[in-house]
Order: sequence, then C-alpha cells, then structure tokens
Amino acid sequence: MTVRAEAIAVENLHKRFGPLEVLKGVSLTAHEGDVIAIIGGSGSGKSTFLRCINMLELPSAGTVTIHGETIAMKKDGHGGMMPADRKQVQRIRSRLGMVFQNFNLWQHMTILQNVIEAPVHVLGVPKAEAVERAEALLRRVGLYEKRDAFPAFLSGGQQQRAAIARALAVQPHVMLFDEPTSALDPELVGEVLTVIGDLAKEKRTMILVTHEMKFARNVANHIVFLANGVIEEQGPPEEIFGAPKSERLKKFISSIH
Amino acid sequence: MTVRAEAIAVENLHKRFGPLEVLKGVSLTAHEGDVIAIIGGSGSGKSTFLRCINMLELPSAGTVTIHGETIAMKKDGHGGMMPADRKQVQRIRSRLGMVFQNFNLWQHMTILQNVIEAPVHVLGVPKAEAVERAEALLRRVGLYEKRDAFPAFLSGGQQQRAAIARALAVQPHVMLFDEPTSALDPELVGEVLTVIGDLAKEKRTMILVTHEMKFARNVANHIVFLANGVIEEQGPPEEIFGAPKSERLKKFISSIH
Amino acid sequence: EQLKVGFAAEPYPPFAAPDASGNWEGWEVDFMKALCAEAKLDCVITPVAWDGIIPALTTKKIDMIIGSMSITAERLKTIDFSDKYYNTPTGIIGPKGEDFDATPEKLAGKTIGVQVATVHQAYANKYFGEAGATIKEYQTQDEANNDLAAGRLDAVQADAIALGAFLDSDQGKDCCELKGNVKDDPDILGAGVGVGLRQGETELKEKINAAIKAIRSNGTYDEFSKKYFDFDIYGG
Amino acid sequence: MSDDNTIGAMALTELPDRKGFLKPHRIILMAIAAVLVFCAAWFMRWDWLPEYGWRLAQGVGVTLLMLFSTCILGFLFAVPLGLVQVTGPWPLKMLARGFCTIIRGTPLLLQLWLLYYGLGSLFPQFPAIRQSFLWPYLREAWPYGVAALTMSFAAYEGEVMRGAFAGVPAGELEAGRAYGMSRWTVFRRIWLPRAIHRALPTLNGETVLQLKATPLVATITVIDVYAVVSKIRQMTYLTYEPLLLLALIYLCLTAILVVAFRALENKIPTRGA
Amino acid sequence: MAADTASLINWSLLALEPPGWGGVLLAGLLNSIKIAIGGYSLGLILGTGGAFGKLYGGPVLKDLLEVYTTLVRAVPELVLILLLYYAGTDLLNQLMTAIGYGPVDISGLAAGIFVIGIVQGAYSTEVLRGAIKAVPAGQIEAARAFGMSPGQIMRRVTLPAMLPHAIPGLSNLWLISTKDTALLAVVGFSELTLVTRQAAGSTKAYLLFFCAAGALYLALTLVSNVIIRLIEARARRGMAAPA
Ligand SMILES: Nc1ncnc2c1ncn2[C@@H]1O[C@H](COP(=O)(O)OP(=O)(O)OP(=O)(O)O)[C@@H](O)[C@H]1O
Ligand SMILES: Nc1ncnc2c1ncn2[C@@H]1O[C@H](COP(=O)(O)OP(=O)(O)OP(=O)(O)O)[C@@H](O)[C@H]1O
Ligand SMILES: [Mg+2]
Ligand SMILES: [Mg+2]
Repeated sequence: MTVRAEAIAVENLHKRFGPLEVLKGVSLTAHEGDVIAIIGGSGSGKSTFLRCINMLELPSAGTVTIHGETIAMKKDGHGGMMPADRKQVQRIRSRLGMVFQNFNLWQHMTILQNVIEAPVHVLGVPKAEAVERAEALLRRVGLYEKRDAFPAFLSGGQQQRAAIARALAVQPHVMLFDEPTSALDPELVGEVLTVIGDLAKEKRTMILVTHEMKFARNVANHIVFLANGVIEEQGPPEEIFGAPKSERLKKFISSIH
Repeated sequence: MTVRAEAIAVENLHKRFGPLEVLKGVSLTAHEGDVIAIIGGSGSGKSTFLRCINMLELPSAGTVTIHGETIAMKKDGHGGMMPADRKQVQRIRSRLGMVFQNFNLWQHMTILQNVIEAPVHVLGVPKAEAVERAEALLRRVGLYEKRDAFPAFLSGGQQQRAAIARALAVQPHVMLFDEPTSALDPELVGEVLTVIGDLAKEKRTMILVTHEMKFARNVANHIVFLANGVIEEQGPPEEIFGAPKSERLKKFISSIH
Repeated sequence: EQLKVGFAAEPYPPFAAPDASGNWEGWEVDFMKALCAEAKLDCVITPVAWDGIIPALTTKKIDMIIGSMSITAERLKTIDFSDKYYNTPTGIIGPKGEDFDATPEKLAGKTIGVQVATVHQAYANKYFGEAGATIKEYQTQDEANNDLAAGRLDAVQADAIALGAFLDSDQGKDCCELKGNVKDDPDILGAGVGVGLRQGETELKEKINAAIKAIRSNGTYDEFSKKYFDFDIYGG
Repeated sequence: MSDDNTIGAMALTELPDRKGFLKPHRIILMAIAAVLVFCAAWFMRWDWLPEYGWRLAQGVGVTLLMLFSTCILGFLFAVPLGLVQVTGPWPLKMLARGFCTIIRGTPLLLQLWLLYYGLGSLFPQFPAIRQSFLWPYLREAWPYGVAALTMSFAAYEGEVMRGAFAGVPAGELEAGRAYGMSRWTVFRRIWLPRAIHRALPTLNGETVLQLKATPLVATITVIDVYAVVSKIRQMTYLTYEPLLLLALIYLCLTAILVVAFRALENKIPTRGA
Repeated sequence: MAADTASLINWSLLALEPPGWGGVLLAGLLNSIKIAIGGYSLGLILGTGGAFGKLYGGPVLKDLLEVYTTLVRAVPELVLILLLYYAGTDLLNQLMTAIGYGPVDISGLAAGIFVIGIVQGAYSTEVLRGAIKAVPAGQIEAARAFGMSPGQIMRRVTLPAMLPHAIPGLSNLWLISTKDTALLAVVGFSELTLVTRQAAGSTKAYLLFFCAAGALYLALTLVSNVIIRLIEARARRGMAAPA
C-alpha cells in the first residue's frame, strides 16, 4: 500500500467554532487511487473536516499537505490560523474537485459554462480546449444534451451530475464529496451514485462523506468513522461494517438499519 | 329514517366548465343528523359538488333545497344559471358551515375575531354574546389559549380546528367539509379528525369529502361514491367498504390500501 | 480667462430672457456685451436660479451678477457692487377697474405679489405687509405677473420698467394698469442697480466701473438703450 | 416591476436597532460626529434661529398638513384605482392603468406646474368659475399642491394596492362568501383590511417618499418648511446653515414616520420575514 | 382673453425651428437624458462599491456607508440637490486649491451628474446589497472551492448572479433618475423642465408647453420600459419560471 504516492495528508487537525471544538486532532492520509468514505453521526464534524482540507474552513491547528505541498499557515491574531499565502491556497484549491450537497451550480451560467468556468478562468486553459473536454465530461455523466440548459431547469440528480462534471473539469488530484446525494429525492439518488461508482472504479482519489452505507461499503477501500471530533475507528469496509470494535460504531451501524 | 326532517336535498345537479361536464346529474338527500361521506377519485367532482351546495360554484342545472327552502335560480343569458335572489343565497349560506382544505382563515384577524366575524357581521349577533359563544367553541376544539393569536402562528392542525370553530359559530344546519385534513402533515391529521368525530357523535348533520377511508367508515352513516360526475354507488359504510358492487368502486377501494 | 456672468435663469423681460433658439436677449444682455467689450473681458452668460444667485457668486460658480440687482446695504454685507448702471422707480400694478393706489392704506387687505429675494420683497413686507396686506413671493417676476392676470393676486410690485413691459404685452394690456409708484426708501430699494461682485475683488470692480463710465460717455449706452426705452433709464 | 421590494431601497423604512449599538469603533465615530456638530454649531452662524423659529414651526406644520392630507386623500383614491385594475370592467381598468402610467412617468414638479400655472391660469377666463363659490380657493396655491401630491400618491399607491388586492388568497374571500357575507361585507371586512395589511410596509416607504416630495409645493408659493428656509437663505445670504437645518428637520420627520409605521405594523404580526 | 384660449392649441409654438420652441425643448430633453445617464452610471459605481462595502467591509466603513444611505434616503432630493450643488462644488474647489491647483471649472452638466449620482448611489447601494444577499452563499463558496480569487469571484459569480434580483430595483432607479433631473431646474440648470418654464413664460402658453414636456418625459419612460423588459428577459434566462 505504501508504494503509491501520498495524495493528501492531514496531520492532527483541530477546528473550533468559538467555545465548541468540533475537530479534536484528526489525522488522515489518502494515497493515489484511494477511495475514502467518512461516516459518522450528524454533527460529528464530517463536513467540517472536508471543508478544512481545501480551507473553506480555516483549521485552528494542524497541517494539510496536498501532493507533497503543505499549506503554509500563520497566526491570525485572534488565536486562530490563516493561510500565509493566499495564492498558494487558490492554486491548491484549483487542484481539488469539490462536490457539494446542494450542487451549488452557478445559476446564471448554462451547464457547459459552469463546467468550463474554472478551467478557463482559474487554470487558463484555452476556451476551445476547455469546451472540448467539458463536452466529453458531460457526455460521460449523460448530460451532453443538456449542455445549454440553465441549472434551474434540471432535476436535482441532473444538477448533481453536472456538478461532478464541473469538479472533474479541473482534472483534480483529489475529488471531495460532501453528502452528494442527501439533497436528492430518493428516486434520483441512484443516477448520481452510479457516476461516482464509475469514478471509483477508475481509481480516482476520492474522499467522500456519505450517509449511504451500502454505497460506502461497495465503493470505498477505506472507511473512517468520525465521532465527537476524533477518528473513533477506521479500516477496510469489511472490518468496519463486518466486525466493528468500538461500542459507538456498533451503535451507529445498528441505528442505520 | 324518514321521520327525520330533510336538511339538504339536491336534485339532478349538473355542472359544466366550458366543454367539460363535471357533474352529470347528481341527487342526494341528507336528513337531520346524517353524516354523509363523499369519496371518489381525484377530479371526480367531489369538491365541485360540495361547492355547488352553497353556490360557490353555480350549478348549470338542478335544484338545491336547504331545510325545505329551494334556492331560486334564473337563466344568466350565457346558457348557465344564476341565483334569482342574491339575498336568499346569502341567507342560506349563513346557515351552512363550510370548512376548507386550506383552512382559509382570515390572516388579518386573531382566532377569536375569525370566529365571531360571521355571527356579528352576517347574522347580527351582539358582539358580547358572539364572543361568549366563540370562547365556548374554542374551548371545545382545544384552542381557548390561542384565541388572541393570529392564524399564521398556529400549526396546520390548530388552524383547521379554528376553521371548524368558525364554521360552528354560525350554528349551521349543515356542516360541509372539503378534505379537511389533506393539507395537513400526517401527525396533525389525528387532532382534526377527533374534533370532527365528536361532532358526528352529537348527530350534527354533516357532508364531508375525504380521502381518509377508515375515518369515513367509522364516522359516516352513509357513503357516496362519486365517479365520472355521477353517483356510481351509495349506501351504509359496511356495504360500500365490505361488499362493493360496481367494478369502479372495487378498484377504487383496492387502490387506496 | 473667461468670466462667468450670472443671469437669473428665469425670464425677466425686457432686461433678459432667452428666446426660442436659446439665445439670451434684452437690455441687460446688450449692456453686458458693451461692458465686456469695453473692459476687454471674455464674458459668458451663465443662467443661475435667482434665489441662489448670491450663494452662486460667493461659492465661485459665477464671477459677477448682472441681474437687475439693486445695491442695498443688506446685500453689501455679503457681496460687493459696481457703480449703478441703471435706476428706475418702483411701481405697483393691479387689475383694471379696481380703485386703489400705491399707498399702504389702500393696499391693506390686498394680496401683493413680488419676486422672491428682491428689494421689492423687502419693501413690500415692510410697508404693506405691516399695514395688513398679504405678500406672496414668486420665484420669477413672470409668474407673479401671470398670477395677477389669472386673478390670484390683487397687485404686483416690481421695477417700473419690468412692469411696463408686462403692461405692453398682450396679456398685460387686457387686464392691468399701473396704479402708481411707491414712496422711495433708499435704505431698502437701494441706490440703483449695480453689477454684483465678490468682496475683495477690487481690480475687477475698478475695471467695470471704468467701463460703465466709458460706455455712458461714448454713447454706446444710449444707443442700445434706445432699442428698448424711450426715456433715460440711467436715472438721476 | 416589483415595486414592493424596491421601495424599501428607495425610502428609509428602517432605523438602526438599539441592541449591540455601542461598539468601540462606534464610540470613536460618534465622538468625531460630535466634534463635527460642535464645529458646525460654533463656527457657523446660527444667530438667525430665534428670529425665525416661529416661522419654521409654522412651516413644519404646513409640511405635515400637506403630507397627511395628501396621503389620506391619495390613499382613498388608490383603493379604487387598485381595485379596478384587479376586478373592474376593461374600460375602467384601462383608465386606471393609464392614469397610473402617466402620473408615474412624468416628474411631479412638472405636474405641479402644469396644474398651477397651466390649468390655474385658464380658470379665470371663465366668468362662471370666477363667480362661483370655489373661486376663493382656486385663487390660492395650496389646492393645486394638494391636488398634485394627491394624484401622485394615488398613482404610486394605486399600483401597490393593485398588487395587494391581487395577492389576497382567493380562499379567504371565498370563505367570506361561504359564510353568507354580501359582496360589500366581504370587501369591507376581508379584502380591504387584508390588502392594507399586506401593503403596510410598502405604504411606509411611500409615505416617506411623499414627505420628501412635499417641498416641491414651495415652487408654487405654498409656504412650507422648505419655503421658510428658502426665505431665510435669501434674507441672511447664508448658503449652508439653513439647508443643514432643513436636512435635519426632514431627517427627524422621517424618523418619526418610520417609528410610527413600525408600531402600526406590529399590531398585526406577520410570521417570518 | 379669447386670444389666450386660441394660443392653447397654437401648435406652431412647438416647431423645431425658431420662433418655435420645439428645438429648445428637445435640447433640454437631451440635457436631461445626459444627466440621467451620467448620474445613473455614477450612482451604479458608487452603489456597487457601497453594497460590497456594506456587506464585506470593516465595521467603520459599514457604519459610514450606513450614515450615507440613511441621510440620503431620509432627506428630500430637492434639499440634497441644493446642498450638494453648493457644498459639493465648494468643497471640491477648496480641495483643489488646498492641493495646489486653482479652482476648477465645474460645468452645470458635471455638477448635475455629480448631484444625481450621489443621490442615486445611496439608493443603488441598497438595491444591490439586497440583490447580492439574494445570491445563495453556496454559489460563492463553490467559486472559492475552485480556487477563484476574490476579484474573480466578484466579477464572474457574484455580480452576474445577483443581476436578476437587482434589475427590478435598478430599473425603478433609472426611471427615478430621469424624473429627478427635473429638480435641477431649481438650481437653474437648463434641463427639460426649466426650458419648459422659460418657453411657457415667454409665450404664455403654459398648458401647451407643460403638456408637451409631460409627453416627452412619458415617452422617455415608456421607451425605457420596453428596453428594461428586454434586458430583464435576458437576465432572467437562468431563473426557473416562478412556480
Ligand atoms: N460556521 C459554523 N459556526 C459554528 N458552528 C458550526 C459551524 N459549522 C458547523 N458548526 C458546528 O460544528 C459541528 C459539526 O458540523 P458538521 O457540519 O461538520 O457536521 P456533519 O458531521 O457534517 O453533520 P451532518 O451529517 O449533519 O452534515 C456541528 O455541531 C455544527 O453545529
Ligand atoms: N373553476 C374550474 N374551471 C374549470 N375546470 C374546473 C374548475 N374547477 C374544477 N374543474 C375541473 O373539474 C373537475 C372536478 O374537479 P373537483 O375539484 O371537483 O374534483 P375533486 O373530486 O374534488 O378532486 P380532488 O380529489 O383532486 O380534490 C376536474 O377535472 C377539474 O379540473
Ligand atoms: Mg455535513
Ligand atoms: Mg377536491
């Protein structure tokens, strides 16, 4: 397992919101091709952890290393930390593809424009090339026909697939998913999970927060159970779901079904 | 059964909306103390029938008799009919208590004001007396504490109970209910049905359109099954639910469960 | 350097009013042209709302005022004036057939229109207002005249020449007549009309005084005045 | 166009809330403001104030009289204007819509002058009018001011009432009919109060806008507070002081209006928002 | 007096060539439009800055902007125009003198644009602030997650995304700015209303000229409405039809 390069390494991450310490020292390493699923109860800090990775939330302590490059942090004067170099953060962010629970597609752009936006305006890819790649991606997620529609006119499942295409368009080192299906009507969940499952088969590095246990089990090669701001237990899916050790995890798994 | 006086008699009611004939000759008699439940598929004309009784929709043909008084109709010149005497309609309406699917409480009045509005401004009851009666009614539906609240601050179930109190306040000969629970969250349905069930026990004359079959069965002494604008079948609940005769009714009942 | 000459934006015939092509014309326009030519100044007409014309001068939006502005002690506290360039009596007009004259006793109880921020306003308030007349103030002389014709006023007090022009017009001919000139009060009505200037600009003031003297003596003044008046407007 | 949410942006309809108002930087800002006010009081000329105080008060009275009379009158017209546009027969509907469009499409100042100088100068040409009992009023300026401001308020508020009437849920009106109310009772007891309630926040903004429109009547010789201040400016030749005082007066009047409306709105609470 | 009634419909007074006053009116209208466009644009710039300042600025900036918008929205335009017209140009001149330049010449047009712009700036601050607040936070977060810089986020996401929400308010502002130009008549600026008054005063055909000016303003409004509707249809393409 160690021959593969490290894609992401998070060291001893802490995050507090005022008096509330949400993450109390979380460390996690993802190698190239890893698919890591983060599970845990509501409010356990899963989203916060994911958002700390690309600095949408600023960690209170700890380091994040993406592809060997550690995000430089400095004290912000209020007892917290802030990025030392904003340019570095922007560069690193552009190499992480994030998919949100609420899709967050830009409503004033067509689907195609959504997908080419970051390649063209952040990475500086020539427009023609970006369009070509975007069309290939849209075909892949089954939205080629809808490329000129505006997001508001698509179903939730279609919007989420467009959001995945948008994230893939920056050719990210790592894809981050925050509960990509929990805002969808039950009948639309399947189409999105299929797309994500296909990505996993291609050995794309992914970290995903999900409530879909069956899906996590099938798709991930590593499961992380977060509880109370720490990693309570982690391991391959068979162990976590088949032979959970900690009481908390046992309770969590039984509560799901 | 015939010793009781006739509360409502509808004769051969027709109603068309443009080219669409929604009611194709419906006759129904309710005696004092009857609780009649009207069931039927969506679009079968249940609401239209109920609304024709108090002339919220004008019937295209047929007569409506309330407590022996037939609403006088005349031709309106467009091939339809209209009430010959608007005052008569207003008088008769004020003796029918209608409860709507969406409650339709007046949002700019408190609950108490909603309840005394019609007695004071239509029937001319002195205000003090109306308030006294209204408070008794509100106590009965369990809303006495909320009497000075505005409708927007109540739950759906509370609003519907207030609407029932409002309808009772005019001391109606007949209560008309149009799907009183279908706009409510499932957990709120019970409280409203309890109130209606209590009214039924007091032998108050009621006609109610409902989708709650179990409730209809328990509460009504007569079930009317409307399909395609005609009464396909009617009878006591045991017969209708226990031994439906027509194919349509059989299919309808099986589709419900 | 261009000098901006403030004119009241409201028409004040026959002294200054814009015509249909937007050009300003009238006696004061001719006077300004002669004056600036004589003093070798490059002048442009800048219309300014009359009731804000003094602030406009002090805040340097304009450099002088040629607006039939009488030289009064009150104004001299704020601005400076050149020597007078014309002087005429103050008259009162009223509807034909009504019997009154320009005395406070006869005007008591009547409504008198004046242009705002003029010596006439101050005079009317002091002499007629105190005697029981109602003084109504207008942004422009023209509107006061118009309201007199429209029957909303009983009398209008203003410069006799401006009133004369109105009485000669179609509108004024039918309705109104001169009721007389008011008793003079130099403290309020001032010692004639002068060019308004900022205080302390003595150089400009001297130039203008010299120019006024020059056009008076070389006949230019009389020449353009003839076009408008058949008497000597410079006054005694 | 959605006027309702725009009016909040046009006219001040909210005042800063009191809780959490005092923060360190605010204290410094307020100190600076105090110094500015002190400088204004000290270095500018205010000696004329006592002399004109009474006239200013009268001017404020006239301004408020103008405001309230035209708002009330205008509102009375606005109700039928709005109603007709929702339910009226088409000729009336077109008429009402045309009226609103024309008034809203032209400057109030122009309307005012059109009435006073234009229409007003026609009247005396008809002896019948000149001899009628109306003539003493038609001679005055204020009826024209009231007329113009009323029409303006009616047109803007008529548009608002149209939206408010149309927005009352049909079910509530139907409930009224179902209880035997006559059409008039439904209108009087349900439709109108409900529409007014809906329009109240907008009404607040419109009233503030109307207050800000009142000084225009000074241009047709009505002596409101603006006219008094203009007069002070001419008598004293001061450029800034009277105008600053005038701004302050309007600021206070606006604040009073906003507070009053807030109290009115709170009588019938609405949920959310 | 009969002559006056006849002059009511003396259409030749409106002829474009002198002695008709039509040309003067049109020139006035052109001036009005220039000021309206200038003032509106200046207001938009101020408003954009103001809105971002109010939303994302420091506490002091926020409070100062609050004072600005409160004052402007509570005081009549007529008073503001007088204050700004005198004080604004006075201050500018003093400033220029203080830093060594002589007093600058401020044309009536520039002063008019400045005054209308300041007033409009306060209104558009509020309109734009509301519109920006209506942009879902997630859309901006998504832009950050893709590594856009703050400037890019504003240009590429925030501004275009808020446009549909801002357009009704901004169109109203435009209509207000065309009508507010009439107030500059009180400072003697020859826009449409003042030249109308001059024309009416000179010819005594008050009714005719005021009606003519009214028609011009109305035409301006109606034409604007058509254009606004086109713009709105375009800007709202991405919005689902209201339910
Ligand atoms: N911006 C914030 N300010 C204050 N508290 C926050 C903030 N964001 C999150 N929290 C708190 O941090 C805790 C963890 O939140 P987080 O969203 O990470 O949980 P989660 O595991 O993603 O839960 P869920 O499964 O419900 O999404 C919660 O208690 C939440 O209330
Ligand atoms: N005002 C109207 N104009 C035209 N058609 C109408 C109108 N009201 C009802 N209809 C039509 O009449 C038919 C019967 O409507 P009605 O509301 O009475 O059905 P319903 O039995 O109450 O159905 P549901 O159970 O869905 O409430 C429907 O096809 C409906 O579309
Ligand atoms: Mg989460
Ligand atoms: Mg129904």
